[in-house]
Parts: sequence; C-alpha cells; structure tokens
Amino acid sequence: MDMDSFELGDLANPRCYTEPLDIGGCDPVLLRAQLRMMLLIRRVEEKIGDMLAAQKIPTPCHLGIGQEAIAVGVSEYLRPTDRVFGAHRSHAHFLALGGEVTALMAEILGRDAGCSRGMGGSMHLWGGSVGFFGSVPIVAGTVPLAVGAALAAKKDGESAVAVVYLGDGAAEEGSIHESLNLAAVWKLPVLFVCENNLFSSHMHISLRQPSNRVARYAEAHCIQAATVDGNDLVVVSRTSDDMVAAMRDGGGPRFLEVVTYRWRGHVGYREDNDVGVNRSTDLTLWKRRDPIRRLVDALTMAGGWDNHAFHAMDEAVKTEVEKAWQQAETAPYPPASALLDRVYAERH
Amino acid sequence: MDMDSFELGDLANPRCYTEPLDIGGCDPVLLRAQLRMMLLIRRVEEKIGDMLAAQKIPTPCHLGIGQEAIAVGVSEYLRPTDRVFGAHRSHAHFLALGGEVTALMAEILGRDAGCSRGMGGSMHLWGGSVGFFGSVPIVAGTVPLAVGAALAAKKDGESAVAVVYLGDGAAEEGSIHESLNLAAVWKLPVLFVCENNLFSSHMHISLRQPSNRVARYAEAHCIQAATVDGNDLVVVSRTSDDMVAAMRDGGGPRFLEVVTYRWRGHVGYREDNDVGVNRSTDLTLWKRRDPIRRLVDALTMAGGWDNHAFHAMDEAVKTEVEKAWQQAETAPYPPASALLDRVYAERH
Amino acid sequence: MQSGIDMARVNYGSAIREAFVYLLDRYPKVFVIGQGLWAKWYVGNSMTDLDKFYGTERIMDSPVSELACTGAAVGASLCGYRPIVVHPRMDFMLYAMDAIVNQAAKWSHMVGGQAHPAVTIRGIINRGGEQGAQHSQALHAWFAHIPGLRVVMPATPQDARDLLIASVLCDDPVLYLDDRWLYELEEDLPPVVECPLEQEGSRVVSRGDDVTLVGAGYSAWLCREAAAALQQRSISAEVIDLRVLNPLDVSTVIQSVEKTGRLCVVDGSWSSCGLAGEVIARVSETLSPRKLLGAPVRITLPDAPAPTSGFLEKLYYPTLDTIMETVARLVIREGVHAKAVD
Amino acid sequence: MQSGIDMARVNYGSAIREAFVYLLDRYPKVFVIGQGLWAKWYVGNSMTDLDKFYGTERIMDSPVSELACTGAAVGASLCGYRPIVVHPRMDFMLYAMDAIVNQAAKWSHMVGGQAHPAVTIRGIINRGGEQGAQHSQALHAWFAHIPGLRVVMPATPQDARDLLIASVLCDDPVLYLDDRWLYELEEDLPPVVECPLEQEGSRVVSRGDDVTLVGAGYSAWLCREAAAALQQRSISAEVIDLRVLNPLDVSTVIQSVEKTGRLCVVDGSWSSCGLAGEVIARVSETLSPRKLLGAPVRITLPDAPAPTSGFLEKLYYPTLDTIMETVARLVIREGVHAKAVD
Ligand SMILES: Cc1ncc(C[n+]2csc(CCOP(=O)(O)OP(=O)(O)O)c2C)c(N)n1
Ligand SMILES: Cc1ncc(C[n+]2csc(CCOP(=O)(O)OP(=O)(O)O)c2C)c(N)n1
Ligand SMILES: [Mg+2]
Ligand SMILES: [Mg+2]
Repeated sequence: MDMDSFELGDLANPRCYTEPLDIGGCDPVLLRAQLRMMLLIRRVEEKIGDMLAAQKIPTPCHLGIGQEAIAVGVSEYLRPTDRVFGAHRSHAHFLALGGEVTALMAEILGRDAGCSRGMGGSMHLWGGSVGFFGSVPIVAGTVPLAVGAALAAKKDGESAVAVVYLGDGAAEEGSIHESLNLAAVWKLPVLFVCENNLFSSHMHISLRQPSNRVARYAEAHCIQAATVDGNDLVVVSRTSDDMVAAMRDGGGPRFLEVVTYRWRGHVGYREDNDVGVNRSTDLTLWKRRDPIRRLVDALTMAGGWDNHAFHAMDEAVKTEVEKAWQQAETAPYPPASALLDRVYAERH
Repeated sequence: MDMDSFELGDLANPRCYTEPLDIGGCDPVLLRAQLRMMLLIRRVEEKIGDMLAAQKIPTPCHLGIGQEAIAVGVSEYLRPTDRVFGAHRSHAHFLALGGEVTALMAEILGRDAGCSRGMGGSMHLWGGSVGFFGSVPIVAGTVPLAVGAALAAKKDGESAVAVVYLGDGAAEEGSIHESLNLAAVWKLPVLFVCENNLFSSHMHISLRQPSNRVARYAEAHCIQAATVDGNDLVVVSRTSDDMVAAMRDGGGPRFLEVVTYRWRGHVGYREDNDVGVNRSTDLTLWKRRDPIRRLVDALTMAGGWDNHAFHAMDEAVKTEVEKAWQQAETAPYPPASALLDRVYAERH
Repeated sequence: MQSGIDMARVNYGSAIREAFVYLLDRYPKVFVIGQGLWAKWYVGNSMTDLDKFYGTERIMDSPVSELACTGAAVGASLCGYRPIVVHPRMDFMLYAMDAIVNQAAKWSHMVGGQAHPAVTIRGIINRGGEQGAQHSQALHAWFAHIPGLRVVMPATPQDARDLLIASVLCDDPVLYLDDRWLYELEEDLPPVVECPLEQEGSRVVSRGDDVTLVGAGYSAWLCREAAAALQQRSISAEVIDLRVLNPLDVSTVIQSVEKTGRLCVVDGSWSSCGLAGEVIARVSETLSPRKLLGAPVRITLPDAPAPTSGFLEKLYYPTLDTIMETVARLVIREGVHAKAVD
Repeated sequence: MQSGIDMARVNYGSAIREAFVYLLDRYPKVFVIGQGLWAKWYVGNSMTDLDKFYGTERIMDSPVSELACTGAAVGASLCGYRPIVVHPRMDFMLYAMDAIVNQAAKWSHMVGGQAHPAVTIRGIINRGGEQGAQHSQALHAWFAHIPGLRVVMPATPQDARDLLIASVLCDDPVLYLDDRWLYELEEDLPPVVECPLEQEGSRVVSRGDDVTLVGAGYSAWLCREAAAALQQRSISAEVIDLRVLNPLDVSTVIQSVEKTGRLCVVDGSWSSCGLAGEVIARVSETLSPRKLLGAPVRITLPDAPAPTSGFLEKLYYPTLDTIMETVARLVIREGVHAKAVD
C-alpha cells in the first residue's frame, strides 16, 4: 500500500502555499465577483463574531473565517437546480450559493424572516430557491441525504448534481463510508466536499485518524478524488468545475478534499476556543495563507486592481452587512403557533 | 490510485487454486489435527443441515460448509486468553477454538446445556472457556465490541489479542469503518478476519460494492492487510500466525481477507437458497476448490496418508457428531425462570 | 356488501403487495429501497416479483447499510420523490435512528415548514421462530414517542393495503409497521379509495358493553379473536384497533371506556414507556376515575429480551388465552353488570 | 447533621466529577471514553482536568464515532473493565443505538447469563440556549422501554455522585443521564458510601397530603421547587424523585397517591409513550380508581421538536409556573380537603 498518498504533506504545512494565487487564464470579472463573495462571507462572519461577543446572539455559531475560498469555488459551477447540503459550519455554503445575508442574519437571531423561518438558527439553514437543501448540526447527518438527492437527480435524468460539505471529523462517522459506497455502486452524481481543516472541535486530526489525508477513504470506495489547497480559490474552482462537469455527464461521484484552517475556535467568536492541542503558532502561520489576501495580491500583481479598489469593495460589503444586520435585528419572532404548526406538513 | 489492488482477480475465480495445497515445511501432525478439525466442522454442519431438512431444528442456521479452512487456520495460533467474536455464521468459529460439539448442538436445539444455555440458538454462541466471546446476528454488531476487547487487552498489557470474523456484506455497515479507524489510531491488537464469500445473502458483491477486494478499506485506514485464498489452510494459518504474532508484539491491528465461497444457501440447508444471481455454475466449480479435499490430496501426495486413514478419521468424526447430536436432543430446555433470571446479572 | 363493488380475497402479505403495485403504477415518483427486495424470502409474499415488473431501478435492493439507505430515501424525498425504505426487521433499524429521528422527524420543523421529507419507512415486525433477541423486536413505541413522525400499524389486509398507500401519499415521514404474524390473514377487499393519512385514526372494530379491548397490529387481531371467544362466555367486549400510533387518537377508546368502564390494552412489545401504558395514561387523564369500574389492565411482553428456545418463546408472547383469562378476571372481579357512576 | 461526618458543599457538575475521581482512584478497571473529554467546554465542570490527573489512556477522548466508541466500551466491559462512555448530548446517541439496545441490553440474556456488559453510558441532556431540534433531546423513555438496561437520572448533587458510582460498579449496562440545567445546583455532601444500584429506587423527597408530584432529573427538581412554592398557597404536595427509570419502581408513588388521591407527573420530554404516561399507567393499573380524587395529570413537552428561537423555547419547556397552575387546578377542581374513599 502506498502510504505516501495518505499524507497531506505540504498541503498541511502553513508555511507553504502562501504566495499570491496563480490566476493565469482566469476571467478577471469572475475573479472579482468571487473575491467580493469571499469578502462578503468574511465580513458577515466577522459581524456575527462581534455580535456573539456582544452577547446579542444566543444561538451557537460556528464560524468558518479563513475557509471562504471553498464554498465560493465550489458554488461557482452549481445551478439552482442542484442540491447542496451543509452541516454545522455552513454560513459560507449558504451565502456562496446566493443566499440572502438578511435571511441568514435573521435566522441566526431566530426571527420569522430567517431563511429557516427562525426555527433553526445558525446550525439549521435552508435556502430552497438557491438550491441549498439544508444544513444541520448532527455530524455527518446530511451526507446520506445528499446521496439520496443525487439518486433523485439521476432518476430525474436532467444532469443536476448533489453536493455535500463535510469535515475531516465527519469522516469518522460510519455513515460517511456507507454513503461513499452507495454513491460509488450506484454511480450517483454527488460531490463530497471534505473541508479538511485538521480539527474536529479541539482534536487535531493526528489524534483521531492514522493519517491526515481524508480522500484516501473515497479512493478505497473507488471514487475519484482530488486533494487540493482549500485556500486557493482558483484551484478549488477549477477542480470542482471539472468534477461537476464530469458528474453532469454521468461520471458518477467525486470527492474533493480541500485543505484549510479555521481562524476562530470551534464554536463562538474567540480564536482560542480549542484546547488539547496548542493552535496559536499554527494559526498565526495559517493566517498568512489567507485565501482573500492571496487573491487580492494576485489581482494587484496582474494589474487593473489596487488597494483603493479593494477598499471600495470592502466598504460596500460592510455597508451591506450592517444593513442586513439591522434589518434582521428588528424582524419579528415566529408566532407562537409555529411551535406546533411546522411539525407536520398538513397543518399549514 | 492503483485500482488493480482493489480487485481479487484470480482469488475470486473458482477455476484457480484448485490444486493440492503446498504443505512444504508444515508439521504433519499439526496438519492432521487441523484436517480433523475441518472435517469435524463439516460433519457437524452437514448434520445440522440434515436436521434442518428433517425439521428437527426450528432456529435459523447459517451454514459455512466450504469455508472451514478459515476458522481452523486462524484459531491455530490463538490462546484461551484471546477474545474471539463471531456473527451469524459462526459454528466453525466456535468449534475451531475447541468449543464442544454437544454444547453447540444443544444450543441449536435451545437446551439449557447449550453453550449459551439455550437462550441464543445457532446465531448466538458463547464459549468463555475457549475464548469465544460471542456471536450475534446483527450484521457487524460484534465488530466494535472486538475493538473494545482489544483495547482491554492492550490495557491488560499481556499480549492477548482480539479477533473478529466479519463478512463482505458486513463491510458495508458504517460501524466497520469506525472500528477500523479506532483500531488504527489507538494501535489496538485486533485481527479483522473478513470472510469474503462474495455474497451477502442473495446479493453478489458486484451488486453491492464498486470492487470486490474488501481489504482496500482496511488499507485506507492504514491497517496492514493481506488478501489470501480462504480455502487454503496452510496459507490462512501462516498469514494469521504472522499477523497475530505481530499484534502480540504491539504491532497494532491487522486485516486478513480470506476469499471463499459457501456451499449452502444464505440460511437453511438448501444449496439454492440464493436468488437474484445464479450461483449454480459457480458453486459446482467452487466445490473443486474444497479446502478439505485439497489438504487431503496434499497429505496423500506427501505420503504417510491414504484414503484409508482419511476414512478412519471421518468415521470417528461422524460417530462423535452423532453422539453429540443424540446427547443434545435429549437435554432439557432451560427452566421457565430463565426468561427473567438472565436479563440482569444481579438476579442470579 | 354493496353490489357493484368488486371484492377480491387477498391475504395481508399480498395486500401489501397490492399497495406497492397501486403506487408504482400510478405515481412515477414512488420507488422502493431496502434489503432483500430481489430475494424471495426476506419480506414474505409482500413484494413478490416487483423488481421484475417495475425494474431494479424502482425496486432497489441495497448493500447492508441501513443508515445510509434510510438517509438517502430521506434525501430523495426532499427532491420530490416518495421513496419507501424497507427494513425486513425492525431490529436492523437501530442503525438508522439518526436518519429517522434526528433528520426525518425534525426536518420540516427545523427548516420552518418549508420542506417535508415525504418518506415512508417500512419496518417489519418479524418475531418468533426461535430467532432470538436481535431478530424479534417491535419498537413502535419509540417512534410513537417522537413528534414529527407518523406511525401506522395495520391489523387487517385492507389496512395493510390502504394505510401503505396513505403513508406514501402523505407529505410527512411515516413509519409503516407490518407484522409477519398477520401475513396469512385473509379478507375481501374493495377497490382502493385513496384517503389522507391525517384523517385516519383508531376504529371500533367490534361492539361490546362489558370491556374495552385495545390493540394495534397483531395485537388488534388478538383482541378481535379474544372478543369472539369471550362472546361464548357471555362477555361482551368492544374492540378498538388503534391503527395510527402517532399522532395517537384515543377518542374512540375514551368513548368506549366511558361505556364499558373497563379497559384492557394488549401490546406485543414491552410494557414500560410502551404503547399500552400510553393508552391507559390517556384514558386515565381524560376520564374521571369514577367512570372506571376497575383498574385498567395491560397485557404486554415480560421485561426480558426475546428468548430463542421455542419452549421459552411460548411463555414469552401474549396469547389468546392470556387475554381471555385477564379479561375474564377483570370483568368478574367487578361483576359483569356493574355500571359506572358519574 | 450528625457531627463527625465531613460535609462538603459541591454543585451537581462537580459532584459528577467527584464520582469520577472516586472511581478512578479506587478501581483500576474503570476508564472513560467519549467526545470532548480533553476539552474544556463539552461537559461543563463535570470532568475538569481528569485527563491531566489520570492520563489520556484512562480518559480517552475519541474520534467522532459514537457507535464504535460505545460498542468498544461494551466489548471492554466483557473483558473485566468498567468503562464509562460519555455522550455530551443524548442526540448523538442515536448513532449508537445498536451497541446499546441490540448488544449491551441483550448480551446477558442472549448468552444465558454467562457474561455481563458492565458498561456505563453517560448521556447528557443538554437543552435550551437556542440549540435547536438536534441538540435538545431527552430520550430517557426510550431506554426505560428496553429490558436489560438500567437507567438512572440523578436530580441532586448527591445522586449525581452516588448514582454514577453505583452505575459503574453495577454488573449490568446502565444509562446514566444527567442534565446540564442542574449543574449549578448545590448541596452538602457526606462522604461516599457505596450502594448497590439494584437497591436504589424512587424516593419521597418532600412530604405532603394534597397531591403527589413526580419527576426525575431536572423535572424532580422542578417538582421540589413547585412544592415549596405551593406551600405558600396552602397546598401540601408530596414530591417523589424517581431516580431509577429502569427497572422502574413506583411503589412510593402508589403509596403516596393512595394518601393524596391526586397525581401530577412532570417530565421534560415528550408525552406519548414517555415516562410521565408510564407512571400514570402504573398508578392507574395498581390503585382502585376509587382511590383517586381526580384524573391524574402530566406535564411534558408539546408534541414538537425543540425550536431554536429563544422566544419559542420559552413556550416549549415546562416551568415552575406551568406546574403550579396545573397543580392548583387539580387540587382546587376537586376541593383541597376531599378525601379518597375505599
Ligand atoms: C453526531 C455528533 N457528534 C458530535 C457532535 C459534536 N460536534 C459538533 S461539530 C464537531 C466537529 C466536527 O468536525 P469537522 O467535521 O471536521 O468539522 P469542522 O468543525 O472542522 O468544520 C463535533 C464533534 C455533533 N454535533 N454530532
Ligand atoms: C443489521 C442487519 N442488517 C441485515 C441483516 C440481514 N442479514 C443477515 S446475514 C446478512 C448477510 C451478511 O453477509 P456477509 O457479511 O457477507 O456474511 P455471510 O452471510 O456471507 O457469511 C444479512 C444482510 C442483519 N442480520 N443485520
Ligand atoms: Mg474539521
Ligand atoms: Mg459474505
């Protein structure tokens, strides 16, 4: 057995992959739109972090700051008819598909205007119109559901695909393996996006698995897999484009492992919310592998882009975020009847 | 990814591996003892089959006729302090460790003298004194338990090992993968013996998994694995000897995939109890890969052994089996109080 | 029977099959997934040759992966399909609890009523025959405990057919729990008339005055048989078949006990936090104690896993005799002709 | 308090920790496995720094694999160890049901009483705080339904400590279910005296004549608080803490209701096939209806998954007010000083 391919190597080394992205051949208009989306996600999550710190948000929030390139890259080639599932850390997954910032904020505040009508909070997001089929906090809970959505897509015969985001920790749940097998044996159009941020809450992957490259599981299930730098928007976009295209053509499932790092603690706004393994040195280094900064640097080097343009974009984004927050904050709670009326379909 | 190593190739081809075993370097006394054990298992299961046909046994029985070399080979190097777990098809696992024929027969008949005191029948065997920790019919149910037994063994620090038999079908349960990961990351002395008989009840492995070599899963979990002819007693013995020795030395878990074929249907005495895939041609061929016949041929070729010796052995075995059956048949049922007295430990 | 209605004699097992045929013929979004669907022996006669008629794409036999298969059905249901997951024994469903209880049961509520997993999960109760503790469970009470799930338990061939159809056409996740011990039961069935599951509930299946006998599934059948036999002893039992266990409707039971003053609930599973206790609790909390001529009684399994030995199995499962003796004692204890006071 | 006995004030969370310390100090075969054991926030203050004192080999934090970890603990228990599996939320245990219900609960019975999985499975009830439907469940009724399991639910710091010790020293599989809402509750604890779990059962925790209030875990605490408050309204409530839910002992409840004639059961989980109904059923089937001054009442969750929005959470969980109003209605409806007839 070739154990080398089981290790991430440099991909897990925060000293590597810190240079500006290679954007050769990319459409600059698209890149800027993607940059704006990454920035929006970051500012939204920073705002949520601030509001958590200010104790304005009671619901538990899992921030993905530092991981923005993944959702943005993966979503680029998805259509509203595709079926995307998330998990506990899914703000980015929702937003990158075009989910509304206000609906997210309102949801986090438990308001009726929330994307899940205030019934779910940060850990339960829904966005039917943009193809976001739902995120829930039971680890790996949505993975078999995504396989079923892919089965439905295959039955529909209209080249839609299913996508599910899962973590390196989720890969330890048995249902992932059952799901990989079903997807493989039934050749289903499902893209497993494994956001390998090396941690499952406070536990580093080295304490949980015998090697750190999660895609080895997919390969054992004969699923074509790729492991790439999750902080490189261009690589993530291209790889998922290829994979999604192959899936639409009946090529069966794919597994995309994207190596990244989260800047905040497992839950909440703090950076130091992980114990057991000292993250702080690594975190400092990983911040240099910032997916946003690396794209900005590349754009700047390529010309037609400068600090000024960036700040203008950033200000616009921040304004949008503030406005959304204010709207959300004043939105009403769900009616008391929601408690019983939303349990079954018929009671509507 | 090297997909070749994902396929069984000739190991799954019943036209291959039909010649007499290579017994060079083996101890002939040991070989004859092993032959006797294989023969005992076969005759016991044939007897059970006959009694099923005669409707003398109501409990469901899963016969492993054709697969005898595996349990006999694996058990050779185990000690009573080791911890062995089985599943639904475990008569051989129990007997090969030295479990008493009468206790097995009585158990199958639901008698108090049974190895599980009549509470379990064929699918729930227990043999504490020989290190058989239990078999139960929930597919994969015992696999995590064996991991725990290995954890206990490691904590004991006395080089005992745990062994668990599982099927190719069981490998589709997520708990197997969770178990492999725990065994790998905690370096536990557990031997996973995967009896790959290519079927899970009526379903051929090609309908259930994208490739037919199950050991690929273990490799993905960084567990050293071997895939061998399960109908070759010598190869099974040697490989498990090596693996168990390494495990006793703290080498961590091992995965032994043994390719075989069962001669009877999934459950019951009939040969034709599998539908969906036509087995009959294959079955005729697989009978030529008979683990007993191949050893007998090898012994005969090596000299000091002949048809006469074989028949004498066989007669002795048959007499033993008949006697055991008769004893079992006249043994009493558990008392009515067993229903409630055996639920909790304290009521004894 | 009204003339003009086509009646056909079928047994419970083939009535289930008729429901599958009905659904698969008319609803292209229906498909079936589970273990043993291409085998002859897993699910009795309840699905014979469906794979031959509808193809293996709509009748999907599966790997041994209860959790992912159930979850996949939930996921497909969120995309407009109406999958039926088949678990040939309820015991196997213990692997699938996350998909059923954490996901399907809660999905609609969690997402604000904007999506509904219209999945049917068929769990077969398959006891006896010396199969032992891991192949004998009837866990309907668990599912009846969980809001968001609907649970049906047919006791007759007609219900076996019609409740399966209603389950699959319902927009909520439904546990459809049938019992192998009923598969030979025969009945003349009229043509199918679709009925919304939400409108189905418990039903009085035979009238009586002295005692109310309540059960679901096989236990409801036992109750009917017991009532017939009690007739000979001049005890007039009213029998109620619960049919739908979640949301549980006990209005018929309450009306009946108001009349009879006596309640005996039969359930082929365990007592503690089980279905029989729930019925007794609902009656007790609703009716004034003065309406009762005696303490209600339940007949359930002993507090033990299922044994294997046939000898012990006979002691383990409630029988007609158990019910008749219990009812006779209940009625005689308080005098047959006592009447409740207000 | 008797002099000479060393009392120490601890809260519920640290009382649990004391039990761990007690066990780990004295019993080398005890070890702990589960998620979050090396973190600071998963299990409140109930296990702080145990890994530092006893090492990571005895306090094993684990991969996210509930089923295999639970099964591994069952397996280790069959080899003479006394493992404690920790599930920081009961919701996660839905993945582990096979190991608990098919394996641990049935093992002794299946093998003829020749081996016993002496495993303790700690499930934490961790509700509220806008965590939503998948992070709020209290599934004790499920485990109380399964013969072969023991289920304890401590309501006080002393029970939190002593019942954990008793659970681990018991030879059977035990579900130890503690509640995060109790972690701050303080009590003066005497030194540990080991007591066999089989001898533990329900307990009258405060005496009264007008009504019997029954609960377990946090609900028992609510009942005690309610009784104290009802005192002010001249209603004298007897409070019973069930403590052990399986096997469930309701003798104290029955004696009490015989005296008070009125029963109110509080449970922080769902009603249908739940614990509160079970208590009502047992009382109803044991006592003559004439002993009751009114129909028994239960206070449970509404038939809905837990909502997230704090606004809805407030409506969702039973409170002191709910109990007081219900009890007042129950007592006043039938007149405080009515007495039961025989
Ligand atoms: C079934 C279950 N077990 C445990 C948890 C607690 N938990 C929440 S998130 C998490 C870590 C998951 O790690 P990973 O999948 O890598 O995602 P990440 O947090 O790194 O994004 C854990 C253990 C849970 N929510 N559900
Ligand atoms: C959880 C569970 N699912 C399904 C079954 C039904 N079942 C019993 S044995 C079996 C086949 C298992 O195949 P494999 O593991 O290859 O073992 P083999 O029968 O070939 O020895 C199945 C599906 C079961 N007993 N338990
Ligand atoms: Mg992670
Ligand atoms: Mg097999």
